[in-house]
Amino acid sequence: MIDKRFDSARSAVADIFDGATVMIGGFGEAGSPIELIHALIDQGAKGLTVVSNNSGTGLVGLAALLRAERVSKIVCSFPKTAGSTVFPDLYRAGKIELELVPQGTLAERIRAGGAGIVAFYTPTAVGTPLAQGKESRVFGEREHVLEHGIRADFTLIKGRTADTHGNILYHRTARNFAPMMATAATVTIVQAAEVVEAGALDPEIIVTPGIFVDRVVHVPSPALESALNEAGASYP
Amino acid sequence: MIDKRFDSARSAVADIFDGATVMIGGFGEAGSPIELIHALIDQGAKGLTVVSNNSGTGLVGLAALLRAERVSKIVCSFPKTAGSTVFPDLYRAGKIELELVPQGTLAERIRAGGAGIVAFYTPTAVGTPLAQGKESRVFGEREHVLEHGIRADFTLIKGRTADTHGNILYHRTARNFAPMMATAATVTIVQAAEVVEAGALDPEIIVTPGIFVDRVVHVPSPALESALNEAGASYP
Amino acid sequence: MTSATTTGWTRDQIAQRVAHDIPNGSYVNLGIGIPELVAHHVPAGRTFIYHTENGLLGMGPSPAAGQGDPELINAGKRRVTMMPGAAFFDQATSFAMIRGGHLDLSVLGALQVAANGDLANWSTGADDAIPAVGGAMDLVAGVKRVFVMTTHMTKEGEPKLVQYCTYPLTGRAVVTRIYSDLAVIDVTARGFALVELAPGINFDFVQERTGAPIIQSHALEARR
Amino acid sequence: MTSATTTGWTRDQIAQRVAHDIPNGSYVNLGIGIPELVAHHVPAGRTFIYHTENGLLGMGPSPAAGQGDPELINAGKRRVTMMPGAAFFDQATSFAMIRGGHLDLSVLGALQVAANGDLANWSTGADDAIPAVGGAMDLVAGVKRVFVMTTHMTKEGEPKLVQYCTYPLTGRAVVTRIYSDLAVIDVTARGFALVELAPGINFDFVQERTGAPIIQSHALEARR
Repeated sequence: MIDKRFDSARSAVADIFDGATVMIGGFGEAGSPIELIHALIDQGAKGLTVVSNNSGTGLVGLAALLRAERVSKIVCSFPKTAGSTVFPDLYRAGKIELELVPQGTLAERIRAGGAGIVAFYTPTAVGTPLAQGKESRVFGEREHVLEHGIRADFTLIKGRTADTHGNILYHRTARNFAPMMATAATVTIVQAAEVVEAGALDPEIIVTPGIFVDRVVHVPSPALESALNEAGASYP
Repeated sequence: MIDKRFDSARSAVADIFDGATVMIGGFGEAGSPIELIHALIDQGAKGLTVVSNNSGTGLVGLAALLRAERVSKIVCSFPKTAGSTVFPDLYRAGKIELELVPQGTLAERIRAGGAGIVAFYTPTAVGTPLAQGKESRVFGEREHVLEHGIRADFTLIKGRTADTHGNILYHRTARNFAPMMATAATVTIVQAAEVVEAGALDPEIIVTPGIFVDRVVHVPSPALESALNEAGASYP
Repeated sequence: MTSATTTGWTRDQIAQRVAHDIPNGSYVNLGIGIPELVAHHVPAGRTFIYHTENGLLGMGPSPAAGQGDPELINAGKRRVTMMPGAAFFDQATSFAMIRGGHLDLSVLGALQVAANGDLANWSTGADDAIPAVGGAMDLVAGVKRVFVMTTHMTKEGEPKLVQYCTYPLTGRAVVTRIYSDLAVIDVTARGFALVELAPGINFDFVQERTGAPIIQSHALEARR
Repeated sequence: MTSATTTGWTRDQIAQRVAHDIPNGSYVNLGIGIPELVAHHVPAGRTFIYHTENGLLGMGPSPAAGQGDPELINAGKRRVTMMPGAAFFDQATSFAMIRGGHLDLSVLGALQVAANGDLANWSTGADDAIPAVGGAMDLVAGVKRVFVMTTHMTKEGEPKLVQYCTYPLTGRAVVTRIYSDLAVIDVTARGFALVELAPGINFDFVQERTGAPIIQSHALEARR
């Protein structure tokens, strides 16, 4: 009998420690695991390194975690979405470190971390400031930069449906970084709008196999960043 | 209007040229595109380099292609399945070159070729004969070998269902190498037991998106290597 | 339109001119902003399949205002729809499409394009700017052809087509062709080369507004 | 059973002893041959999830003879079934599970195991052998713990546990623990170390049949 369900977001994030590296799924609000992030804010861990494509909008979700000054560094491809003021303010004030990574390189570095590929050569960013200080090498007359796999202590992602073994299906473009991030952390925590028994999902259509998932939290009606922001919400 | 259907296996493989590199899906008989391979035998191209996990059994499919002496080199992880006599005979006679690659490294090299990753470092095979002559490098106290992406001129794979845009679903463990091989060739040819119009497949469950597929051939009742062998078949 | 020009193509006409050059069945990634207009001008009889790097192939037009799914969005984080034959996938797969050379065309905006095809379109390098790159560097490194669609000059009247980029690069020698309000210009081994002038625009007018020499004799050949 | 031993564990008893050491909920890859027997001896109250590297997690037992699906097979190319919660995936994902350290345990056969944990299990290096490696090198490089399950000696009466492997390696210093018909033996920083003797087998009997020294004092500690 295998059952990865946790009874709450709070219990699922309880052991995230100060200084941990935490991957957080989402591209904009699509796939952002708001309830897990809010539970992490409540939990209080600080000095975190966050790996996430964006930096959140308004005063909820990822932006709220940043605003609470729990994050000392963010590894990110695009930290200035419209509606994003928290990160820019912290960054200009020197209160947060930014490692800027091209989006595809970020995805591939996370995949590599999860797949046991320690490093790889990519043509992306050659000749640009984002390749400065990186090893480069010519293969077949074309220059490539060496990029390293990334791993994390925890991953927080949002699924549409999960089963008790941790198999996950996603919703449309909310899938984005979640399948890679699920593979790249010591502990992967998923919030899912629907949780079913093992055997209820067709084995042919599972996107993230349960081996990559450690904890499943049922969040039946997940909040959306845009809806919270329109309502003027802030967290906590 | 996009329609990638070809009217026959014969027309789909017509332009495979002498000396081409051809990836062929399948793990054992599961996923082996027998009808496309037989069409390639009829077509006559020779001096091929074949990338495939196994080397076929009996006197049909991949084994028949080898037996017809069309293949000068095979890149393979396990060329000696029970029931495989064609490859061993050719190999001992010095009539075929073998590049032996660990199965996971083979999969990752094909994926890398398709994903524009020119090379990567892996811990697999360090300290073994299969790492001899390869660059190695220590990352974090552990030695890794440098492996290069593989690309091909053509890929031949078998799907369960394809649509006219080339989106593919597979059948159980017949999936194996096909999704990677589809990405790594200039021309990817799929034979599918069922072919449907674009829009008939749920966008959430597509395994190989159509961008990776060039030609779709409808093969309603694909032969199985084991059934052909039990019947004592040989091709041509 | 820039303040420095009074004639030439409108944005929609530029988009139409770009679309004219895209073969049927192409897999296309349209950058955020002005390149998105291309989708409104697909020539009759052609189908383009749009890729959005956040994880959808077969992207359709925006839904009606207030409609749509907040988790069915494009790379600009705006709601979109999907076409028959669409597929969802993760970011590693999406950028495998890009980096692996599977997309036929990327249409991008520009801050500067150099005569050798260098592109700068992600940062002015200003001290107080928040650096943000997204998928731009991956697109220019991986997509088979990169078109730039842009006003010929900045709002301040500076040329965007230059000898050397002064802004931080997105990629080196990556741009294939430039579509501006004044002209269509190829990037060739010998530098910028004219393909076509907008109606009412003459060569000298374009050359004066361009920061590097333009080869004029290329035009007839390129238009074939 | 090798011809050189007349007592000790049967193959099924070895499998039972291996299964005894696997925690509930483990993700396990069983090598082809004798390791497959482990699946028949899962202790009451425990569930193991079996991975087969050709693309299935949640592999179930063989179907009845003549039944099953020729495209639902294991790494040995034999027909299998699937359990509730199973998932199919491609080879890149399957080996990401392996190489990325997501599997808890791999149980493999052996030609030779050295005192430092080196494993040789894919080739005797004979001149006329057809080289074939499959996923063995990936498994030993990536899976968290590698158990070897083997007869203590070859059919010819040679020790399989040796000071140094003479056959081509599958991986360096990868084996965690060895289960033979005679004993359970750990691979430690100081070499082979006894964990447990099979019933009726004494230490000297095992040591005489082993090609490197075995530390005896380790046993009590390791069994805790």
